[in-house]
Amino acid sequence: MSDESSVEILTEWDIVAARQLGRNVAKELGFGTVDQARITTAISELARNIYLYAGKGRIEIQQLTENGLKGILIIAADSGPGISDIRQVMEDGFTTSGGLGAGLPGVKRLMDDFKIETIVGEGTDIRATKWLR
Amino acid sequence: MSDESSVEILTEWDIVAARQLGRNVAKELGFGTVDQARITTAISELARNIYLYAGKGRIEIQQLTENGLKGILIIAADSGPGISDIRQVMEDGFTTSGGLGAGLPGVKRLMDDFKIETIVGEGTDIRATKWLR
Amino acid sequence: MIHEIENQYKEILNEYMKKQTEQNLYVGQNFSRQLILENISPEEVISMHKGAIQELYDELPDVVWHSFDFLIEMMINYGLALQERQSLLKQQEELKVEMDLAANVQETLLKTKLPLLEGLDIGLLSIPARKMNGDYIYFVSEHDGYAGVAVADVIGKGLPAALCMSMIKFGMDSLSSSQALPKDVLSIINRIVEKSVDDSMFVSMFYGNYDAKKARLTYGSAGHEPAILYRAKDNEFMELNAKGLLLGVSPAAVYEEHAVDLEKGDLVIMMTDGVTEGRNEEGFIEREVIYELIERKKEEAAQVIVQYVYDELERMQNAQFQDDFTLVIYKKV
Amino acid sequence: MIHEIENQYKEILNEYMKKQTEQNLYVGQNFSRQLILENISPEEVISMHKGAIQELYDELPDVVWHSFDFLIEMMINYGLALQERQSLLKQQEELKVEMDLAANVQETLLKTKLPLLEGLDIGLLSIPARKMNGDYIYFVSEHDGYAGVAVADVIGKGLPAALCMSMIKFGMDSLSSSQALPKDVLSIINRIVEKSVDDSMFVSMFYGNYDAKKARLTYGSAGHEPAILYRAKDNEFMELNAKGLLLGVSPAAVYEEHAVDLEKGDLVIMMTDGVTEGRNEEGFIEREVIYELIERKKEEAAQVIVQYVYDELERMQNAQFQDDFTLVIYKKV
Ligand SMILES: [Mn+2]
Ligand SMILES: [Mn+2]
Ligand SMILES: [Mn+2]
Ligand SMILES: [Mn+2]
Repeated sequence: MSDESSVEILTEWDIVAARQLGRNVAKELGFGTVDQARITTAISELARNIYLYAGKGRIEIQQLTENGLKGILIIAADSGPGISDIRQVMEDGFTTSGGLGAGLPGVKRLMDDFKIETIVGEGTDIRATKWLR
Repeated sequence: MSDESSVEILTEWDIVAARQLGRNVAKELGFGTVDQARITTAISELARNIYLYAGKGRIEIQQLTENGLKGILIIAADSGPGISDIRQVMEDGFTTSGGLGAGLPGVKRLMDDFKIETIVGEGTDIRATKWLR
Repeated sequence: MIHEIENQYKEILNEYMKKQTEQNLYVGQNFSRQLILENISPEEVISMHKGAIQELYDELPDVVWHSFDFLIEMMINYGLALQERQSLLKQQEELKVEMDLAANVQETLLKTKLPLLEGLDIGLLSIPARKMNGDYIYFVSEHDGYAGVAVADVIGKGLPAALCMSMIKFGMDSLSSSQALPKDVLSIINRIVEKSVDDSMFVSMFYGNYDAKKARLTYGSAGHEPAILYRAKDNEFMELNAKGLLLGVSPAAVYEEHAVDLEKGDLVIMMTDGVTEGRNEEGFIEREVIYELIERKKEEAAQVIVQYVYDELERMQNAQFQDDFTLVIYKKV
Repeated sequence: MIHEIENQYKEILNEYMKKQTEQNLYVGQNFSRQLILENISPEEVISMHKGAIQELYDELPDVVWHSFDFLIEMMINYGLALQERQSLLKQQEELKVEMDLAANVQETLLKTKLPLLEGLDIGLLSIPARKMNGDYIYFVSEHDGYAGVAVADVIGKGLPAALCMSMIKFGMDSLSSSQALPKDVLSIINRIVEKSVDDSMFVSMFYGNYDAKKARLTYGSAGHEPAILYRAKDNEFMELNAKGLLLGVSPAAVYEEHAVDLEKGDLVIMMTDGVTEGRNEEGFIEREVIYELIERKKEEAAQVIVQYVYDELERMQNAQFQDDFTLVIYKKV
């Protein structure tokens, strides 16, 4: 079962809209304040990446139910330039020391599952899940 | 010019007494809340080291005035076993990962100046200063 | 500077206190990033926070201020841990520079010259999984119609492997005869490795010697991935097995030696286990998959085949090679 | 688990709220250490804090709770930075293991055998400043009454230097004559280094050849720290200079060669700049200081002198050697 909603990312204001959507869903699902803030931060990072590097894209939030567990799924999809060196962007210190924020390793840490598919010249699709414990 | 006072470290209660002495002097000198807490933490670490590794020793707190600057000097002296590998105890992660607390690198970071003299079998003398800005 | 940051903090907090919107939280969180970059520690954040709240709501009861003081004390150790992160990042950066330089030295040090032989087309590729390559190809040739090739894999990775390899290189250098027999080459290198390297390090090696006049490859193996022979005439693949212990296990190890005569279009495929032990999401990539890849390109130049096999295996594994990849193809033309 | 921690936090906080003593802060700060060890992030601390205050003082106005919510949001990025520290510490740990193994391989790889010569007492010590040694001593001897010794210093440290050294070792191995002349040895190694290593890496080397029958040391230097001769008869120290470019600078470099005849009690002191360029709090340690140290122990065995010089210099520098330290003493007995 999944319930879905999404936000197009075109301007910086859309980052805030995506955050708001994610926080609402997280709250509704019963996540506590800290987890709400973490989920929102992850969404913020992903939306910012789209805004900064792909120009436009979409953040989708889904409610998950699996084996009696509830969770939230963030999908960040764009048709931007893609990432040529995944190993590098997933490396600690690569993005943070450059001041770009938590970066993708940060998103991975904030959530429980993290998957990335990217093709250079075609775009990037990132899926991150957090389960309610 | 220097003003001095000291606490013998024999039991864990003496650690608290040394902290209190340091906090009073720091407050009196005009250090803010955060710096008071840092100075106190440094004293705490040094006193704990004495308590844990040397058995007994002394924490001395001095008020400093130098070139119009005011500061606080912590002296931690013991006649314990000394440190055989200074390089190792000053290494990041060596003490923290072992859960022993901030350790000597922590004290060095909390203060402005840090000096250590140690002779195996004779004891250790550590001096750490923080200046009021 | 600190004063300016405090003012900014107060302003951002004040906006949030007036209206608890997502927008105001977003601004706050972006600001927290800047604070981290400026090395503002968490205890300083709490202290700024307390100061700002005091200015905005000075009527709050004392318990609120005490509670913040307690938090400041709690955060001191967190601040220290963060400073440790800074110094660890710096160390990591320095080490990266050193590793790059070392990889560079290794490359120059271990470079080998492709032999030019009548009737033989050679393709090769060696790609490390990490910074330093633990696989090694070395050619021994003297323009006398013979060419030796060693394909080696050090068990273990990184620096220790790199050091071990430089030893093999100089060992091979000292042989300096392209007509040396595989079983002798393997014995000599075995004794060098056994003598010089501690017990935890082993090396697997395939050694082949090609005689251009006879179009004959004589080969031996020290516990190495078997080479593959592709017979163009029969359109068939077969393994070239030869018994022998890994180098460095025992100084008395002896090595088998076999020979095959090559015919036009035949391929000898030499490699390390990084080629055959790739995995995709479903598990190990079958040996047959590699045969199929080679067959598709068998008419092409040896270097084209080698590159094609690498590209396809890389695609199958999502560019995540777990081990160093080394592939050498001899094509009889 | 988290629940238990929350309860403990509440209790400790409650004590502090009742009475703001140093004792209660001490307990709180010790507890914060435990929190870090349990990977409790700062945002979780703020959240626990808020929860505890809410239970203790539920009558506080809403601004207080909003203020904590804002702090939680501010701390998320701090929490991430802390998690990064954890993974950096793990990486550092792994790397240390690798470095130890590499240092081990290097040691086995580069080991050299002390020559036994009539009338010559040899002492030596080589201590790296970091994990890997960038200095190198190598003896060439064949029990024929001659012994060559190379003392080398790779400009640069760590792995790249270690790799470069293994090259020198195998270069020296290939010479394999203990009667080779210093100027020839230096020329040959110079060409190897020049050919194999990139332009940023240079090596300084002293090469001495001792002829036991004549008690004569023939020596040359490739931009290396001059050796020192101590004349027992005159109780005097003098430098043994010989011109020559660093190894690896130019393939055409030529090297001077000189000779001295040793008499009973004479010392030849060969070393790297790590011995002479030590610094204490007042600046560089003067060359004369080293002469004095040697003189004090001149009657002792060569190894005793070497160890004494090291111990004294270590003491003067507070055990903080900036460079690798290598010292070899030949004593005519
Ligand atoms: Mn390997
Ligand atoms: Mn392998
Ligand atoms: Mn050096
Ligand atoms: Mn040096």
